[in-house]
Amino acid sequence: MTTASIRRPEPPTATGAIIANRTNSSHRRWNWILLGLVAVAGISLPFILPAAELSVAMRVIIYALMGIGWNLMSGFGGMFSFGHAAYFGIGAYTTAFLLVDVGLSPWVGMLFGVIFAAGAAVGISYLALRYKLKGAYFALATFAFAEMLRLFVTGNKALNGSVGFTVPVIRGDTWGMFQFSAGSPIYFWIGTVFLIIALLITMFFLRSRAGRFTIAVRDDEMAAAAIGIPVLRHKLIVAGLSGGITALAGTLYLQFYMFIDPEIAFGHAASNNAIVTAVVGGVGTLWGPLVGAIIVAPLSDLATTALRNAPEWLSFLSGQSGLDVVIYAIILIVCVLVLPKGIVGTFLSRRRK
Amino acid sequence: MQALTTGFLTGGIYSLIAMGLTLVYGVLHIINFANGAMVALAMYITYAVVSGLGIHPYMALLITVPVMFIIGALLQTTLLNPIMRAPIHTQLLITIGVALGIENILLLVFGPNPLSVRLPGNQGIHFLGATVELSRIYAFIGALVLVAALWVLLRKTRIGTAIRSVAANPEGARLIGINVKRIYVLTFGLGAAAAGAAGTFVATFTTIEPTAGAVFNLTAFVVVVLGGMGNVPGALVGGLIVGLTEQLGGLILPGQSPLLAVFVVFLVVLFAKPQGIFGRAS
Amino acid sequence: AVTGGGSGGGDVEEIVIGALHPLSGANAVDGQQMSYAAQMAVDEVNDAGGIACLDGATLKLEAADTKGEPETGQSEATRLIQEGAAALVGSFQSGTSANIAAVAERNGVPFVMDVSALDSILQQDYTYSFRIQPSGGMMGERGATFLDEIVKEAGAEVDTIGYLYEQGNYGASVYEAFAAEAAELGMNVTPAISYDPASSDLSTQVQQALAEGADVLAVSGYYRDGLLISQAISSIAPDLQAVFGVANGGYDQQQFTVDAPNGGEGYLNANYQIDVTNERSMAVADAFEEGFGEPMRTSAALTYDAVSVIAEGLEQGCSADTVELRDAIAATEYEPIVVNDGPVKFDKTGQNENATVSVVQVQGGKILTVYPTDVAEADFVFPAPVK
Amino acid sequence: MSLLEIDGLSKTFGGLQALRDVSISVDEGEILGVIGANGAGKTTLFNCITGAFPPSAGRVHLDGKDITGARMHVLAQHGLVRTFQLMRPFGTMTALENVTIAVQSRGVRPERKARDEAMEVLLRTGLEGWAGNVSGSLPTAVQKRLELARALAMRPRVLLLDEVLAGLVPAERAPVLELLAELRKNDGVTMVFIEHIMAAVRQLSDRVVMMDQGAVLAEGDVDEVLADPRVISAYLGKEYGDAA
Amino acid sequence: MLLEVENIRSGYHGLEILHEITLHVDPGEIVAVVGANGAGKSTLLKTIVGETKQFGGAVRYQDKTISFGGSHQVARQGLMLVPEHRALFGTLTVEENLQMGSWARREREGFTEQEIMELFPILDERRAQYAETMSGGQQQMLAIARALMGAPKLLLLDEPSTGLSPKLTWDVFHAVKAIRERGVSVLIVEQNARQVLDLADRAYVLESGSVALDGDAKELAADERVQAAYLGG
Ligand SMILES: Nc1ncnc2c1ncn2[C@@H]1O[C@H](COP(=O)(O)OP(=O)(O)OP(=O)(O)O)[C@@H](O)[C@H]1O
Ligand SMILES: Nc1ncnc2c1ncn2[C@@H]1O[C@H](COP(=O)(O)OP(=O)(O)OP(=O)(O)O)[C@@H](O)[C@H]1O
Ligand SMILES: [Mg+2]
Ligand SMILES: [Mg+2]
Repeated sequence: MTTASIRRPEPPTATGAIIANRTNSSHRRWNWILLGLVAVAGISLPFILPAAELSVAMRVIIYALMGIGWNLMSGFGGMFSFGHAAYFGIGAYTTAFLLVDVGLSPWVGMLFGVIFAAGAAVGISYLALRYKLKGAYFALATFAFAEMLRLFVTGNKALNGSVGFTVPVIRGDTWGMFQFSAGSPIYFWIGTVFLIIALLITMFFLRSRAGRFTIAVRDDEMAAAAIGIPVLRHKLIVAGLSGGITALAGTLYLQFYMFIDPEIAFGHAASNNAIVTAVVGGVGTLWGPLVGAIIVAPLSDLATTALRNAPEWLSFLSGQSGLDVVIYAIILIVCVLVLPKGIVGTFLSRRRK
Repeated sequence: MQALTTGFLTGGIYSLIAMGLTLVYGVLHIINFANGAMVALAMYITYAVVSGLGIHPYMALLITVPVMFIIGALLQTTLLNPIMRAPIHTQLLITIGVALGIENILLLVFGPNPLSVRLPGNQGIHFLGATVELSRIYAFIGALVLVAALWVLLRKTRIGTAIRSVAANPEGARLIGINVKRIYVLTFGLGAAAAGAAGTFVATFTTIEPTAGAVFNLTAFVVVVLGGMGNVPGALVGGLIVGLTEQLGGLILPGQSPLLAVFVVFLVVLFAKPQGIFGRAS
Repeated sequence: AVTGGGSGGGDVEEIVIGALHPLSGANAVDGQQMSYAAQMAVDEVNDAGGIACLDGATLKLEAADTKGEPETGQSEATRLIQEGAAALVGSFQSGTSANIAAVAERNGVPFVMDVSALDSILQQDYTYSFRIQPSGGMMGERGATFLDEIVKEAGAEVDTIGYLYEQGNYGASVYEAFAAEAAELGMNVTPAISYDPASSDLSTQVQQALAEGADVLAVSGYYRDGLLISQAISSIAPDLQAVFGVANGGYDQQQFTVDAPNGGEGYLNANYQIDVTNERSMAVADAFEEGFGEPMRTSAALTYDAVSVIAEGLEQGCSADTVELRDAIAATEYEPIVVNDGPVKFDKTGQNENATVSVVQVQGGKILTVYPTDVAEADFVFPAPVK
Repeated sequence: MSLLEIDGLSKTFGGLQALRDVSISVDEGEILGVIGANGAGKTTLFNCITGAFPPSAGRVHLDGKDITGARMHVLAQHGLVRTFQLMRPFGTMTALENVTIAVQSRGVRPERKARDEAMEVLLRTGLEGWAGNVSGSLPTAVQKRLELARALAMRPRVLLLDEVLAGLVPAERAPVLELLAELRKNDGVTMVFIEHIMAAVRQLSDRVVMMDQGAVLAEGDVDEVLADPRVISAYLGKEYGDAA
Repeated sequence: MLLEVENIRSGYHGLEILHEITLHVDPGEIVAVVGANGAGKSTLLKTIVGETKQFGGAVRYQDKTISFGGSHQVARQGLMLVPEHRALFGTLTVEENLQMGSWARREREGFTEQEIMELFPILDERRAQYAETMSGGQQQMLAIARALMGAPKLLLLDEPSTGLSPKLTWDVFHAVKAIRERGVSVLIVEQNARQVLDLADRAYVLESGSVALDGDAKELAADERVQAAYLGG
């Protein structure tokens, strides 16, 4: 018989609480530093990048906004949305309709777009939650709403049916109409501002009481309700925020590409992009969607360019249409297989050790 | 009448395509976005076999089904087994990647021209005041046979019970000696084989393009949810509902896409019975 | 605005033309043909000594894949312009073209559309966009006129036309123009049924369209749905004088005669076509088939024309400066290889005002131009009941 | 007038009748033990009282107010708080955050104040050493106590405890029992607790309700109920009777 | 020796929970493991069957080494774990659950279905019922019965009495005795130290991932340190 004494279970670190607080505040400091970096990059990038790459940089911003939006609802809110195209589309279409048919400035349109999208997100989520849809069922319900919107807009004459909207071209830069000459860095700067706003919203939300409550709800709904947290309300708040931010991406898309149609706006490719961005970067992390966007958005261009300028021994590959998409798909799959928690997610969990 | 008959037969086709999807979801809890692409792949295999060997299209089933089974099994082994514990969106992303990959590899190999497979002796016949093509009736019968086969497999055989055990509780299955990963591989293989059978049947009356399967993706999702995810006979009924709704919806809402009616029905059912028509409340 | 090409002087050695087509995705069949045709046109100019008035400057084609997506079209267009393209051609899908047109406009680079039917692209007061093919509206209108003429010449009688069109903007615009013109000509278009081109069975719609005892069934759609319709028709075996495609994307494809029941025998289609009576056209088509391995589609012929128009503009304006090139193209007259009412000539919106359609018919497994008579290679058969 | 009044409560799941016409009343400051075989409907009773799902029939009154079917979070705000049989921590948060959230949901601001109060609750439940650990990977016993701590942070008037002792070794049970006794004494908290551990039931409860197949089979003084032959045959087993 | 655990170390996500544990089970023995919550009892059982990763040491069953990920293979060798949360096939019927239990049976001798039904008569009555609709106690019976269908040589039970009514607890302990009488060895983890020490031949006391005490079960039950920590109250 061994003779060790009998002890009660002891915590591994008696000073756990203090450590928790310290990491928390060091996290916060890092967030501000990174945000500053984003701002600096946003201002300076147009001076560094060749003009042709600016449209890729724009795509990074648009993807990042969609990813941040999706991540709020699905990563922090725990509601897996497979239909974020709905909010992206509402943002773009509201702006386009108000601009082309009513003559309102896109800034105003953007405001309405954000409001409508937030409203739609709240409404759709309310219906889906009211009827207790969960997991894959919730996902497919949101998917169905996005599809319905797409079909509705496609069949709707007042919204130009399948033709969509083209933003009237104005020569020169006009802040009022949110239009600048092609290749103007101002687009990118505005995008950067949107991005920073979205990141700030996420940061402050996560730090706020409402944000904490939302995370509690995500971790365990029933337990959250048991300590007096109104579950539905917090889910709807985060869904609304998510929809609004995604709508920003819609407006930005419209003003930059100057064209929108039902397939682009409400097609499942838009939903997929939001998910891909967040998953590659790290679901449920503040910086995941941005990092994901930086990887994913240029990926298909990189694949295409790589093939266009293929080295001699691979030149038989160039000009094979579809190959670039295959490469894109392979990179995507490898990314997810190697880092199932996403880039930021993996980084954080490594550091935690 | 025509709408009813067509709706019924189209519904059969939808359930044929949704069968693999529902099986994979039921056991692996993966939303397989690549199901449509796998159907397209099977269509191309059918084409290659029929035009290469000159055999009857339905004989191609002897090749598409096992080949698709192997492809599915390989996909599961290499891509999905490593991330079975990951959250649902991570798995979804893999299947999106697979879908893109398959469709574009088909484009690379077969080129963009639409191809077709002719069913000898295919003709329209009159049936209850409507006209239908034989190939669609065969496809419908194919759907019935497939449902029956899968049902017998899952309900009446030992391996089928093992598959359902894994669906119910993988850990428990492992602890009593079932090789869970192998069951996953088997199931995804079966799902792909079902997509293979669907591809061959559908190939006889539609044009074969890389995206030919993806057009069914939306409807297949709806069918699966209506029938209750993971419920094989449910997929048949779900398919029929969608087929009929689509045809009748086209009559009721001309000018709007008939799919709109389908989605309306979809949401109504989803809200009324969140687990699908046959879903058991758990 | 960024200017492409060189400085506009005569010292240019290589002039870049950007070609934007869907080389992958659902319409890659056409896209790949079109890209090849563009290269052919460029090679021809270069082989003939380049642009003479620019000291034999050669053309260089930069082909890009739009994937059929407007935003890819846009970013690729931007890239091509940034890389110095003096002009753009493209792009097949109307949505993508609309997007490229906006880019071209904002950058002040001429954009010549080969295929893209959407009327509204040129209704934005753009000055840098041009279109070779007839717009959807023009095709619908001509379709009705030609059908009426064929019926009259054949001495047949057509009262009721059932109409099936895909629900997208292309189908709808063609149908509307057709119906308006048909009404003027005293034909009843009823009922008109729109359908989702992604459907997997269209027998219900076909049956509906025939419900009022149509004499002729008119169809505006793409290849896949067109084929489904032909299959439904053959299984229903209605009592029709003819099936008449209006700007139909399927009924003039060689593949259709392989895929359709009974080889699609007798199907008519009013669409833009290669001019088979023109020797130069046929030489180009033959060369194409030899080089590419497939018969040349009209979409590719239109690309060939679009690139040639740009070459012509370079020659006429004697400048690779984009603004001057735009003016030169606007003033150009060019003899196309597609059926046209005279030379290609752009009106002030940029539309080729002489664009027109011709009617083809499947006869003995071949697709033959049958109307108007001056460009026809065979006589039309009417009535032409299909089985 | 009793504080919590349960009147004719019934609940069916599909064909299964999980509660049949259950009537119980609990006085202010009382501790009521609920025992019963597995599947007797004890947890379901809690679920129906706290609004996890609506009862099929019957009423629940708290302090004379009808709270039947009221939502769980509203009830929690009114001081009707429960714990869960299977622990439900907010798994991505630390123990301290778990409790802080509960304090905050009572409206305590600013965060610093809420955290200080949460820390006090952790001290009281002996969890101070675990404060900084992520709750999802805490040992079962610690999670169990955290469950209790979170409920206490709500400053409940009525506390519904679902097997808080299950899974604790005897040495660990004592401090929890002490804590509960003290809660009643100092804070006047009314408690209803489900428990399979008879020693604890004897020690803590003023009164016991025995449930069987959804219905109340016996009710009354602890010793009386535990000696009831029906209770012995349906729940305790004859070995227990022999041993006792 | 049927099972030999030698200096095993294991845990989760790189965090070591078990520190160099050594124990063994001989044929025909009931061995108990008691310990406070979080001591690592469940981790120990999971590590033995290969559900949880070993960081070091070795587990040998019938002289063959068991490694991580091998749980379905060890089950085929007759080493079966009934986990803490039972892991039943909720959407399958009782009968199907039992049928699946014999998946890994092979040629081994063991309980027949009939004998199992005699042991747990309630299961015979509920053959067609879905497992998930059974009450907690019935589920525990089913989980043990399912494992017995696989004709195990060594059965690992993780807290079979947690959450069970006193009556059902007795029933389960009776069943364990009956199982041993058929020559099956049992390694049982329990909170219910009094009863399990009564039942077992030998026992180990686990603390914070290490073996603090071990020896004859009756002697341990008499040890005052054990009494204070596990038998009091
Ligand atoms: N959500 C539900 N859906 C269907 N049946 C349920 C549900 N919740 C509980 N039941 C059933 O109701 C009955 C009572 O369950 P309950 O959880 O209340 O038992 P309990 O007395 O708490 O048992 P235990 O002591 O094992 O925790 C059981 O038969 C259970 O299967
Ligand atoms: N899946 C897991 N991931 C991370 N840590 C875990 C996991 N499972 C258990 N642990 C941790 O390992 C330690 C030992 O847990 P284990 O479940 O083995 O204890 P136990 O002795 O069985 O306790 P109990 O009596 O509560 O069942 C605990 O600190 C627990 O938090
Ligand atoms: Mg309970
Ligand atoms: Mg344990």
